[in-house]
Amino acid sequence: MILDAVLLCTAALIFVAILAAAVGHRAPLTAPVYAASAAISAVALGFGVCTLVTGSTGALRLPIGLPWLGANFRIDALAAFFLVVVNLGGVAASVFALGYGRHEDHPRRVLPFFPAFLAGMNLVVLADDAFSFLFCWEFMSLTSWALVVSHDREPANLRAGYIYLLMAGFGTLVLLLAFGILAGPQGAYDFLSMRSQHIDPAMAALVLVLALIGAGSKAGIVPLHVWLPLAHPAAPSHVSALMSGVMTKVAVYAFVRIAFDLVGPVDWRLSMVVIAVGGVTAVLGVLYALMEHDLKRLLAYHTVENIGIIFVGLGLALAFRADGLAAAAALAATAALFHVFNHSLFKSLLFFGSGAVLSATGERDMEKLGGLIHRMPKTAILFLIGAAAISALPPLNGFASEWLTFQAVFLSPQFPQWGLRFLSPATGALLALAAALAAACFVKAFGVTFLGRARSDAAAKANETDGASLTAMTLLAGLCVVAGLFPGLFTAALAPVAQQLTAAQMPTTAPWMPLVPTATSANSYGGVFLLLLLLLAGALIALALRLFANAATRRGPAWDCGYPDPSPATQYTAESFAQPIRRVFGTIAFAAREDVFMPGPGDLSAARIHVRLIDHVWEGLFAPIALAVNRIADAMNPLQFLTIRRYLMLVFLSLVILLTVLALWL
Amino acid sequence: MAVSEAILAQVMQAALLPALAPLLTGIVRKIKARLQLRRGPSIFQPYRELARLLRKESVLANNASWLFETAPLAVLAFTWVAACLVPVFGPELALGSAGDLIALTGLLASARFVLTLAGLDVGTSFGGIGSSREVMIAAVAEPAMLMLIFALALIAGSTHLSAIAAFVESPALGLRISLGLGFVGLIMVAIAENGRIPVDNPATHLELTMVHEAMVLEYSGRHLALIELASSLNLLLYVSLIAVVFLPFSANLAIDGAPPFAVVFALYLAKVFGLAVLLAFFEVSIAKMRVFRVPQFLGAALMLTLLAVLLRLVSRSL
Amino acid sequence: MTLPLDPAQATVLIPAGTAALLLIVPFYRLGAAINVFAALLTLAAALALFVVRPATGGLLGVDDLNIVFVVINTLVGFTTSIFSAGYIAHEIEIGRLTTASLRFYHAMYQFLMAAMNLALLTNITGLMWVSVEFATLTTVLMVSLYRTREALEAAWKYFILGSVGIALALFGTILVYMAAQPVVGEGLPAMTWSVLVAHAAKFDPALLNIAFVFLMLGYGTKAGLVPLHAWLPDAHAEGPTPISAVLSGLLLNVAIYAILRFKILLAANAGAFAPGPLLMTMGLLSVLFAGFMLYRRRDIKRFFAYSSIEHMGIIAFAFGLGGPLANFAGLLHMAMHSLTKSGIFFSVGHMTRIKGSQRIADITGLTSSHPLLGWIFVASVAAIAGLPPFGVFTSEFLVVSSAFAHRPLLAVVLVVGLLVSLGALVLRVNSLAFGEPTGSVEPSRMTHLPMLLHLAIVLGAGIFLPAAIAGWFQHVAQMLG
Amino acid sequence: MSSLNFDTSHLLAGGLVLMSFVMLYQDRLPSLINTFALQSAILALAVAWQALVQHAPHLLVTAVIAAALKAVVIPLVLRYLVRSLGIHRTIETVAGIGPTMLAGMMLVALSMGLMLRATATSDIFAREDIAFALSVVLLGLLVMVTRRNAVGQVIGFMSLENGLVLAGTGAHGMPMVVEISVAFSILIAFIVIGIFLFRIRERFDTVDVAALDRFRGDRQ
Repeated sequence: MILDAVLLCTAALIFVAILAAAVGHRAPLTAPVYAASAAISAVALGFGVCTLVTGSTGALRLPIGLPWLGANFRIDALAAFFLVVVNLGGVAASVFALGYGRHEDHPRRVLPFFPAFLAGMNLVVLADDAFSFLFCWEFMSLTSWALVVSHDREPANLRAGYIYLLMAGFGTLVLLLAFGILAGPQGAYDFLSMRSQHIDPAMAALVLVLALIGAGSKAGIVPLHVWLPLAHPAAPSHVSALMSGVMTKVAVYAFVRIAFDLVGPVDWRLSMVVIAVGGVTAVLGVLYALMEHDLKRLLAYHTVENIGIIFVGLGLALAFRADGLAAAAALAATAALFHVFNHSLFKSLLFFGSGAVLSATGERDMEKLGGLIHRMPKTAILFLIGAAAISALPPLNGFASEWLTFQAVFLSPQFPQWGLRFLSPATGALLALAAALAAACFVKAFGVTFLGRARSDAAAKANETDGASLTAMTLLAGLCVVAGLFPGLFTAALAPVAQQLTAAQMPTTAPWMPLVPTATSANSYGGVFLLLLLLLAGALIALALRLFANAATRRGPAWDCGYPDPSPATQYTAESFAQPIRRVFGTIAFAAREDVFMPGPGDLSAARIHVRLIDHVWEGLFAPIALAVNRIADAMNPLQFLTIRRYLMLVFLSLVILLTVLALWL
Repeated sequence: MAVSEAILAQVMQAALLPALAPLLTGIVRKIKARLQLRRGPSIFQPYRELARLLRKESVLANNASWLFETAPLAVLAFTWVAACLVPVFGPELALGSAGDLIALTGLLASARFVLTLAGLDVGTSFGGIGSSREVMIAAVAEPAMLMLIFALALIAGSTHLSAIAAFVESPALGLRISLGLGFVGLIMVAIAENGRIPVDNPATHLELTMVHEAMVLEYSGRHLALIELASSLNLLLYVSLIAVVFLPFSANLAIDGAPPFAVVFALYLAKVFGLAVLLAFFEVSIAKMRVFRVPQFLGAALMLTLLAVLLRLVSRSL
Repeated sequence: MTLPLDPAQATVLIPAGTAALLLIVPFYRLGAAINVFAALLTLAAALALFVVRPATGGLLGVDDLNIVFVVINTLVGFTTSIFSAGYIAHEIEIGRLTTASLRFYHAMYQFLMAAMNLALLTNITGLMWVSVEFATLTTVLMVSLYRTREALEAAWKYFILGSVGIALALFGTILVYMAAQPVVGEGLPAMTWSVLVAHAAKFDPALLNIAFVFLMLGYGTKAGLVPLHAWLPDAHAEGPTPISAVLSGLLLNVAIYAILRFKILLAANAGAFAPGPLLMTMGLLSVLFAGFMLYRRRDIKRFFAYSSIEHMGIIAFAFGLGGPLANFAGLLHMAMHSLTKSGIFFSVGHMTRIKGSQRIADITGLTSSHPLLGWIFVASVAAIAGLPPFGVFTSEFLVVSSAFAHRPLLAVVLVVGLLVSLGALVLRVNSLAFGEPTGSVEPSRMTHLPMLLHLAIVLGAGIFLPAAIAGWFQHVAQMLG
Repeated sequence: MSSLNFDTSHLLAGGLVLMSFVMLYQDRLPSLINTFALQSAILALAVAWQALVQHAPHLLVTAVIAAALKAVVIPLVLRYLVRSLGIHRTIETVAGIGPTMLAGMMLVALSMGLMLRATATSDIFAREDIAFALSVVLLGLLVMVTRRNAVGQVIGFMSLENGLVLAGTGAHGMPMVVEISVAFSILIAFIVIGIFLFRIRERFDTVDVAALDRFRGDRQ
């Protein structure tokens, strides 16, 4: 019943897409299309929520796709949860685009693909057989690719789209191999029979690795993340929000579906791989982000970090499950999924903010921004909430989910295996490092963009963004706060999912009561308590000031140790803000080198500093592949230009060889 | 302990810590002065300074935003709430369930987040220096702190300060090498987080060396007062954290059941004083290090705490 | 119902008769019209095969294998005739062709149709060989239509290699006869599919093996499998675009179809060796080779010709892999590829005539300058690259997944090949369809209907595959073993 | 009787193979053309003999075609071409005559070894004929790939086709041999016309990379 309704919603989305493509050239459809997408996504969101609450499941087999297989769709707790994530992002993005989309100069390149993209993500979550799954998966990639290359006049975007589509194809083929193993020689492609059949551990391990690679390449785990910071910023900002905040989560869904649902029990050693990959991804992702000064690319890189955190949680869940520690597994899984939800909230929020800045100033480069807190106060405060949330600061939601992840890490002494015992705390340290660096990263992002003095006329003349965009951002910011104050509400909603994945669930408390990781643990975290305390403290302090302090305030020039300089150029830039961290971590991570040119005495030329970073992943992995392909292509090319006699020689030789083989073989 | 007493303890602590914080600063300064063969100001000098600042009018830069104005209040609030989570007077606290050590670290991180933003707000070069160096130091300090928490959690089986305090007071605790390592690590982190020598010098305004002071350079009047109070409260917080976790002697003088409150309080003051002396000795006997050697300093702390964790794991699994 | 001649015969005779007629029609417009009309009639006759399936036996025989390909053949023949009408008119305008050569062209077109339909429909191995040979001759003539040095060069290369291939195929055919003759006796029965398949089990396996080697190389040359592919790219690049569409879309299919026919014989004979490894080797060779060759192509038609080689490789690999799934996938891939690739050649024809150049570098930003054409092109390339929601995705999905279940290593090689060619395709689409438009931006006056039709069918097949067609394919897949 | 039949067909088929070897040996065009004419004549005889033995009168048509077209007409035309197009008389061979002959020997051995074992079951005539035919086909191919000269290659192809006709007639009661040989004759006619039409002088593999730069449009 609900399933049919959701499928109808996706059908409606596709219809909207077709409509936009068909009549787009006659009328400007921006408002209708986005309004329709928002409405439909809202409906689907509602259905997802009530499925999650009622815990009802449904399956459906449409007579399309492969005749003997059909298109199977199924909605269960897991699917419902991701349905919520997808459609929440869909609603927000559509509402935001109601305002933002008006700045689009080629709406016809965006409008048809946006609803189709939404539909694709919905269908991936619902698909219940390998064929429909990959079909929708690749459809999702294709539509998002079209959105990435929507501003096709910039060659950079085309390059981004190129790399993106290649990586997407790679991921799909890898997943295809995984499903090939799961389906077995008889080609039992529907998930039901995949669950029922038991493949031997070695094959299961292979499937898990393939799933990690295939889904991870779309989620952006290091070292398969290279496309992500290129493609996400290239798209229009509301699409960037969807790709970064939602599509990566669909990839996480793919991994969860295969690793927890389809392969069955997996060896604990593999979970170590997942955990390690997650930890490394988290730290490298945030380091990349810190080195960026393009706002949207910074956000995209930062997605990599959060994906790392999520994968650490999932890996821990796998490990606990493999060792039969159900409660701990439930905690880890809930933490990961809760972080999935949270990240989809604040990452979309932040991309919306960057979009608002982009449409107000036409700038993505932070070095040309600054002082926007005065010009765009509302956007600033909303962006600040998002930044604080993503930096895992209490009492916001980012902290809640990271707190849960840490609690899961603290349960690692229960592991019987040495490897896991040592790996988990180390990963915990990596997560802490990532969290601290994330805070640094967003101090930089917010501070350089919104604080200080304007670094360009565009920034100085920026105007507050439109109402629709603000509405969308306010919605997400509000949710960030609510999820931070009442995490119990959401962990309770995630209980059925955890039940489905790990056959256990976190202890559920009343939403306003503190969060308790496991039934046996004495630990607790009550976001709302903290907020009340903070408000109380703030009120008391304010009162004290009112009573005892001199309230007079005078405005004057900045003191700056007595040497104030009017030029905005003397402010700290994004580069220089990251310089200490670059000095500390960059030398290892990026072989960072600073060449300083200091003019000699009496020389009036300007001093220069040139910073060089090397992306080891690109240089070490992808550049060689590209080089190899080109080499081989060059080496083969002459075969196009042989003489007819030589071609005949080929035919003749193959004939003789085959006959000889036969003669010897007979 | 009954709930009522827990609430009482909580309120007392909430009121006492901010009141005592400037005193600790004063004491440390005094001892340092004496060790440097100066007479030094009275130990109540910090109170006078706060009063003076509160009396003065506050000067804001022309382009300072609302964030710059509200930051001091937020910083103090975050620090204060964090301080309330440390059970200085016996393990039971009414607000204990609101947050654990991780929450405490998070609250302090929030305070730092706001302060570093404030440093960037006016758009002066000094604020930038301060903020960027501060986040760099924090980036190394926080993992160390978390590893420490992890070690404690492994020993006490909980990340909860009340539980940890209760456990370390209980006779069940034998001598633990991990605890020793954690102790050193926590001290190093505390030094870094409070901007003490050798990481930072709270008493200097020399451009190249200052970190914390550079961030708050633009503040004056009541705003500066709040920030000063917050930083001294931060110092007291760490000191009492060390006192609670690593100097658990209150249990021994339990006459019948729970020790009388006065005794506990006196004992607490004694611990704090002792640690203040220790800190003063340390600060006068060591020179400030270059900013880019700080990561190595804190890296050592991280290594110590990580080692503590691993040893803990070993000893548990043996 | 009693027709004067049953649909099968009609499918062959209508184009044959039209060819004769067209030779004497002087006006090229009328010729084009007749061409389209005849193609439509043929299509109707082919569709009639669904309704009245004539009894197998005699010279022609209709079964599940060829019925689908006859329909596709006539369909693409029809759409191509529409496309070629507009295309040729333009060639006349710019004076690349004379009316005399056009008369010849149209006649040859119908003659080619007749030959291919006969090759698909005939029940006699010898007759199939004859028709394939005539198809070769006609296409040679059409490739050399422009009389440019390149065209002659390409035609000659095609001619020589094709003739050798034909010769080898004939030798194989004779060997099959010799294998059959002791069992089913002398004369026509020993050359009749229905009889051969029935008695294949008792044939001399050794002879069958040698025969298959010759047939594989002979018809494989026509199918453009590496290393027998040499003629294919140039023939595609230098001939008129409609002929490129027919070559890629239909003639390659006919060649593969011939190989399949004989593979069925081998499958039915227990003693004969499994042709799988041979097919798979040549298939993978083709995929990898074509994939890498794509990167250095500068001529857009040659580019897509290499992509055809790649897809022939995929098809050969699928059939070599065997098993119901892979065979099904192979058949589906044949159908999808011929529709998609001919559609792509239509759009390429539009571009080349708009921009007046076949060089990829001269064509950019189509989606900006010609949105409809550009997006059709993008969609078609997405389809040929095996991306959903198009039918090629279905077949590639089945091929790769079933391959990985049986032969993981080969599947990995195949995946690498697919990725390599995907890279090349996307690279070219980027430069062709996006970016700043250059060159002439005059709207294309030719109709977009054929492309849209093909795209629609491929899309439909990707989303919903009619049970009847699937049933036939599955039945054939069983026969292919 | 049967032994006579067998010996004769054996003799003729062997003659064809011999002629192929002679072709491999030739290094001048006119003599190559003559050899081909001779081979075609022998083929005509062999086909006629088969017609007699198999009581298949329609094979005579094939024999006549072979005799008329390939033994007489085409050689004349080729001579005319060589003269009118002023084609060099000497043939460039890729490898020397010796190695080529050696390769030919191997090919013959291969085809014999293959066929005689493969066709162990079928009747004796077919075995002989098919084995010889295969060697003729392979030798024809060998001529094609070892001669750099267009006419030489064409002749190689035609002798290959002779082998095919031999195989076709050797296969007892094979239908459509006539049709096939007619179709093939058309093909050959095309090739010969092609040489004339396409003005192919010395060789049709002058395709060198430099030339491609000019007109293949695929290198610049």
